[in-house]
Amino acid sequence: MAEPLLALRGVGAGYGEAAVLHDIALEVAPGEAVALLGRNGTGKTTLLTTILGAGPRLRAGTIRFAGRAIERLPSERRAALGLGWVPQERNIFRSLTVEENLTAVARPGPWTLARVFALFPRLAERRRNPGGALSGGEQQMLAMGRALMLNPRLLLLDEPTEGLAPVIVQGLLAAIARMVREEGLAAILVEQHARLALPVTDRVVILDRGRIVHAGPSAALLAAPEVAERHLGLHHAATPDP
Amino acid sequence: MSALATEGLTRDFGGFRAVADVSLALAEGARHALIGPNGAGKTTLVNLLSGALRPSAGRVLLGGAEITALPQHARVKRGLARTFQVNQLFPDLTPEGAVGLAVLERQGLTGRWWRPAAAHAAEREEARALLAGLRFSAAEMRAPTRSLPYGRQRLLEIALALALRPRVLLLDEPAAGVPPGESRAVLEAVAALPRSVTVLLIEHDMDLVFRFAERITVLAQGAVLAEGPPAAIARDPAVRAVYLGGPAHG
Amino acid sequence: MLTVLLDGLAAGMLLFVLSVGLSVTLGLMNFVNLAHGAFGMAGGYLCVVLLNRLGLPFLACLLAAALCTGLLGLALERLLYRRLYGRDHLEQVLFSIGLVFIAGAAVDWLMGARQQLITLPPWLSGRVELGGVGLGVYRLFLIAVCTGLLLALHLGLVRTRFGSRLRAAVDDAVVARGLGIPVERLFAVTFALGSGLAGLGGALGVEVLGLDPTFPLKYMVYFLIVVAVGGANTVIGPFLAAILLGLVDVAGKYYLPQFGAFGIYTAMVALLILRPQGLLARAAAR
Amino acid sequence: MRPALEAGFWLLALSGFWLMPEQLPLLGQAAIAALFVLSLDLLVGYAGVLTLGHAAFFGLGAYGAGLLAQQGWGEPLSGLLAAALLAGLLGLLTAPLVLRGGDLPALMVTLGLSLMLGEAANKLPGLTGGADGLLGVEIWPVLGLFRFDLHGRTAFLYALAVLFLLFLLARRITASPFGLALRGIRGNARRMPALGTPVRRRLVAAYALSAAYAGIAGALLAQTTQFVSLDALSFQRSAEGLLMLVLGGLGALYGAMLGAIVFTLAHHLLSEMSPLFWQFWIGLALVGLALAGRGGLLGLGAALLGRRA
Amino acid sequence: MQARVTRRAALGAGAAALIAPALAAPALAQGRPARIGLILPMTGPFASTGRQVEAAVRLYLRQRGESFGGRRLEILLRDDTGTAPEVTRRLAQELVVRDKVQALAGFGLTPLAFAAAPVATEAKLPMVVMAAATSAIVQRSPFILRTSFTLPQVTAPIAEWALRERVQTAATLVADYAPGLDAERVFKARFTGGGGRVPLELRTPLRNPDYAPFLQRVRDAKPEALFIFVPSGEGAAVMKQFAERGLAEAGVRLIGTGDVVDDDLLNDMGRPALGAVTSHHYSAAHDSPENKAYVQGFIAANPGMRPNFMSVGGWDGMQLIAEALQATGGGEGEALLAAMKGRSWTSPRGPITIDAETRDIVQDVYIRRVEERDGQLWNIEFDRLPAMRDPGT
Repeated sequence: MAEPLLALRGVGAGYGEAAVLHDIALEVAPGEAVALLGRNGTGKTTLLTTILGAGPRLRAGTIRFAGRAIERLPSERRAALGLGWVPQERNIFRSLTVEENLTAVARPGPWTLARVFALFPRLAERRRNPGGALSGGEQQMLAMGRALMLNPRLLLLDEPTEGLAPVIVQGLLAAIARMVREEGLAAILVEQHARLALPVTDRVVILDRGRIVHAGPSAALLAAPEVAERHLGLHHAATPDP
Repeated sequence: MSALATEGLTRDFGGFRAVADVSLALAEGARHALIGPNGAGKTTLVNLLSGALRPSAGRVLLGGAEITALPQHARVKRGLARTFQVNQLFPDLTPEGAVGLAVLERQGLTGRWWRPAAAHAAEREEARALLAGLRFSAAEMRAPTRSLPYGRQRLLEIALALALRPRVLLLDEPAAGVPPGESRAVLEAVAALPRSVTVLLIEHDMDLVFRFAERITVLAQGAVLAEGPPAAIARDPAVRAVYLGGPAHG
Repeated sequence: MLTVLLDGLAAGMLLFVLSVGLSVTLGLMNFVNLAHGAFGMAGGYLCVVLLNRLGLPFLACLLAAALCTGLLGLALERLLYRRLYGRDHLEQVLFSIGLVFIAGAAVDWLMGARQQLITLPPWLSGRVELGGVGLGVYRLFLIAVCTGLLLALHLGLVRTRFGSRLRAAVDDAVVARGLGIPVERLFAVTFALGSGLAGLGGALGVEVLGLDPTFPLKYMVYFLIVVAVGGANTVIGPFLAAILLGLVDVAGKYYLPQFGAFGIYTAMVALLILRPQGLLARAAAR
Repeated sequence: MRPALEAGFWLLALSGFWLMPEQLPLLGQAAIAALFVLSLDLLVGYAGVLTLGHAAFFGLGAYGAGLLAQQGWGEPLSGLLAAALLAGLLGLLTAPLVLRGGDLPALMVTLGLSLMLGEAANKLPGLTGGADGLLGVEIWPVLGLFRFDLHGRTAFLYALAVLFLLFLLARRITASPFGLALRGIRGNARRMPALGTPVRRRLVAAYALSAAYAGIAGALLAQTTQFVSLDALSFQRSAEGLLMLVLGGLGALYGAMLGAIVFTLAHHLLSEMSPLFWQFWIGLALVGLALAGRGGLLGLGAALLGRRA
Repeated sequence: MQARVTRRAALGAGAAALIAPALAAPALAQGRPARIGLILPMTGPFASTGRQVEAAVRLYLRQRGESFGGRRLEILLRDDTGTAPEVTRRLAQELVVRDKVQALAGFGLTPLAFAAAPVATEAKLPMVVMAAATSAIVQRSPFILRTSFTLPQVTAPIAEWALRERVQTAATLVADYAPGLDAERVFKARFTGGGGRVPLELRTPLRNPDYAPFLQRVRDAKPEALFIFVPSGEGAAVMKQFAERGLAEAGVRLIGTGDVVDDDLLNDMGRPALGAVTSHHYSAAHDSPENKAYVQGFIAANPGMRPNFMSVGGWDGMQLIAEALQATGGGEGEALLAAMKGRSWTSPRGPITIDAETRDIVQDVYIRRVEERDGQLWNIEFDRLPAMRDPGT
């Protein structure tokens, strides 16, 4: 394999004085989908926003993307290099219409307004509505579509299925899988639900208390539920502090 | 009689129901944990209990007496204290000064404007003793809060609440953001809380929850999903679904 | 009656053009720029110089005043303002008041302390009778120009990609940046636009508001009222506030001259107590 | 080291009486400005409440003391007391309006209230003399002994003594549990209610206290110049006070006084050297200081000392 | 450019002031420079008043030499910003105590003069008011003399002129402060006393005025004439609104004191000002050799400025001080004051006298109309009321 699309080495990050991530090493190859799992509060969102440079403070380590060091770039420059972000809270621009939400961030590339509308017909129906007036599911679709309009090389998806009805979840995951397989997009998918994430990803990384505690092929983890249970389950033997 | 109870507590933000009809009851001296996925309404619930937010419907009772309409500071005076998920400290004060302030406040002295705070020796001594009990060194007690490592600041967050000698204590993710090397002291402090204090622990860290709590309430989408002893919660299929997605394996 | 209404409208419109830039600065970058009036003053003096000394046509002077102050705003933003983003509000006050002092002294040194006057072209002076009501031509011109500007601003904000990117940045700057919107550059351009508008307002206002080196301090309170009452980061809010201010001011002077400026101040305090976040503030989302 | 510095500060201030006997009117007004900024510091620096209308209290104190003297009671100390009570009462009454919203509403409401008061004074020429100012203010000798003289000796010593006493009181108050609670509120307003502090009540008290201080400063000005004009209530005075406070450094009593003194002296010196363009140099200094951003002169001084040490 | 010159001059004066005491023989008044503390608003909203007075003072010294009665005149210029009476008072105190001046001069606005008056009394120094125009000023101290004018003095003539012109109704519009109220009171008393009627009295705020609504009310009231007093600098705004509202077409005549048609700004006011009839003590167009020389010298020294009624206050104030010094051979204090009282001379404005009793100025007041001459606007005098006193009190 050639140089990975994204490479993190020894990354530590946090907010102000608080440390959240410790010594993270992570690589994502072009066209690869990685599931990022872990219980609540273990730093999954922080890891995504650290890659993007949107909020957390990098305390240590380097981040390379598309062949260049990006850890010192402002987040809009990183986005411009090909990072597409679906934030956890969706963060739809409330005072923009659906269509404006999409066009405001658009960059040239295969993903156009027409294609996004074709992917999410519901958005086309509501194209003139303000973003603040959408239902949760519609907001999630819009957040997806908005990230695609950046024509990214790597999608950062932060719990895109959160709070959605099961039918929609299935449709959304199918769409993600299709994009990764057919468009050659890479993706990092943050999920609380391993069962949903594993089937649509190639590899899986599990975080616990800011550290990577497991990394391997998704299929293997799917086949070994006790490993998932150990890292993600509600109750397990307490690991002593290092 | 419950030390802390809610009846049908509900809070709406615009059209969004963040907390939906939550009824809780904490017995005197309880070790109770509140867990739930992101966005389940945990923080809103804490704010409703402490008085930072007013409920849209429902009641809050402290030791059997209704406190729903009381402002935050009046609830504290009745024995309800809290810590914050994100540190709410005084960056320019020393730990000794900050805890001293809390002690003075508990005794209703912060309206006094003549005798210097430093001359209130008993209160100062109490603050020092409390900090010493949390293994603060003398130097740390007198350094500006902003200069302390995060783990110490997290401890101070708890110390401020303890200085109020609460009957009920709401601990909002006490170990959040603490680097591994510093977390032990925080966990010890939580474990060492006197039995006379009723504790509601809001936490992500399952280790801590299962080690500490005698009862657990699981919140999902603003409503109570399950409540019971830890073992039952760990087995509860609905809870597992929330945490792992889909029906549990096996 | 109609005349009073029209006068109030014209005064309010002018105030709007002068202060709308400030509301963007405050709303988008959370920057308290008390020196905003200095850009209005710069525009006014530019207009006077071009008109009186070089004899350019009035409209050309207006345009030049707007363009030059816009460029001045851009330069100052890149050189100085940028360094104070995210700082304490009081430091920003210190900085921008300092700028006001410098600007006042510099203008005094270049142009002297006296009132500057311009002579309007004949087609803008005098009055017209409409249905028995006499209306000043220049006030009508002011209303027309400012209405045009309001529409342009509103459409620019609503219809253009620049506008939607700007609104996105105001809605949520962190996410906007994370999605590749260059918020800083956007702001620099917006700052320049706001300064240019203030310059235009200053040029338009020479005839009505007067012009001397104390201009920025003299009208600072009015700008602040417009922004505070109108609420930051919309166009319509400050517009309504400015019109309200203009109408209350003019009507107060016409009908109750013995109460002076009392009406305005009372209205402002009452409005702020009832709606601390401004006229059109949404219910707090967070 | 600290007590020595403090003693040095006050001795230096007092020695102005002998070192600059011809500049006493200036030094007296610097002392009054220092008291005004001290009052602002109690509110802005300690309690964290922003205001753009503090001149309302200054002016009320000035007019109160001035009117008292004009009506025939020229005893200065009781004049100060009356001014303090009057201004403090106004502070108590208006505090609930000011403490409703956030920073910007507070700024604008205080500004609006002070403008209203100024307009009221302007529109009541029968009482205040309107735009011409209050004439016929005759102040009796201080303690029945010291006449206000042309050289400004009495005025300087009187203003300095009042400043010193009120500084001591302010220091006492800021070191008290009440003062500690104010610092707590400014340091973290979210935490204070969780400690059981009735934040509003504390802030109202701080507001009234600060108002009373400003009233005394105004009364001092009225008594030492034996004249009161609308300028005492002006927006410029509020803004200039805030400027001096930020210049000196917030939340430190010496910073407040230092800012007032440095600004007053620099203003005087520059305007004497360049009566037309002194504003330029003041502006330049302010911009430079803001860009340096070290928390005012006090912070800048500490940073310089720190680098050397 | 010009500003740079005056600044350098001011710095020079300051430097001289620092060196001078070392050279002086303390016992001998003779030969020691006579210092004049000149307190004026040089910045802020009333800066143009200060600039005019200062320019005239400097012109006087340049044209008439600097030594009088064996003493060199030294000017110490101070800026009181025009808005802060306590600063004026402090500056006066300092000039007396530290700089040991022989006279105080300047004073742009009434409250500022009021605030400084006790200093003059206590220091027993002449205080020459060169600009402020409220009647009551000279009564605040027995040491105050005035070389400007009083509003009642220049207001009464226009009321009488209006009556002669058979104007029967006149509205008044004045700025809401002491000089404005003076003007309103005197105009109304004279005009109604002569059989006229004042149907509408308006007062405009001193700060941030917008004259449109007021003039609209005048138009709705339809008087035959409108009497206006506003501070110089505001005149243009009134004129423009007067024209824009079409008051002239509605049959309203604009009359007032000369403040509204300030000579320095008149040219920029343009056509709206044409035909305005005002009464005042000075016009730059006054036809006399003294004035021709004065105007010429003034414009030459201050390009871009034209001397106005404020400037002659400064010029004559210097004349008063210089003559008194000459007469007393460099005298000081009460002797100097005594020499000032009752003095008469021919000023650029015409013959004037400083009344020995009231210490106020007695001067001719002219009725003028704005006309165009050689492409410029001037206040052309067409009637004169000789030796007017302040009638206000």
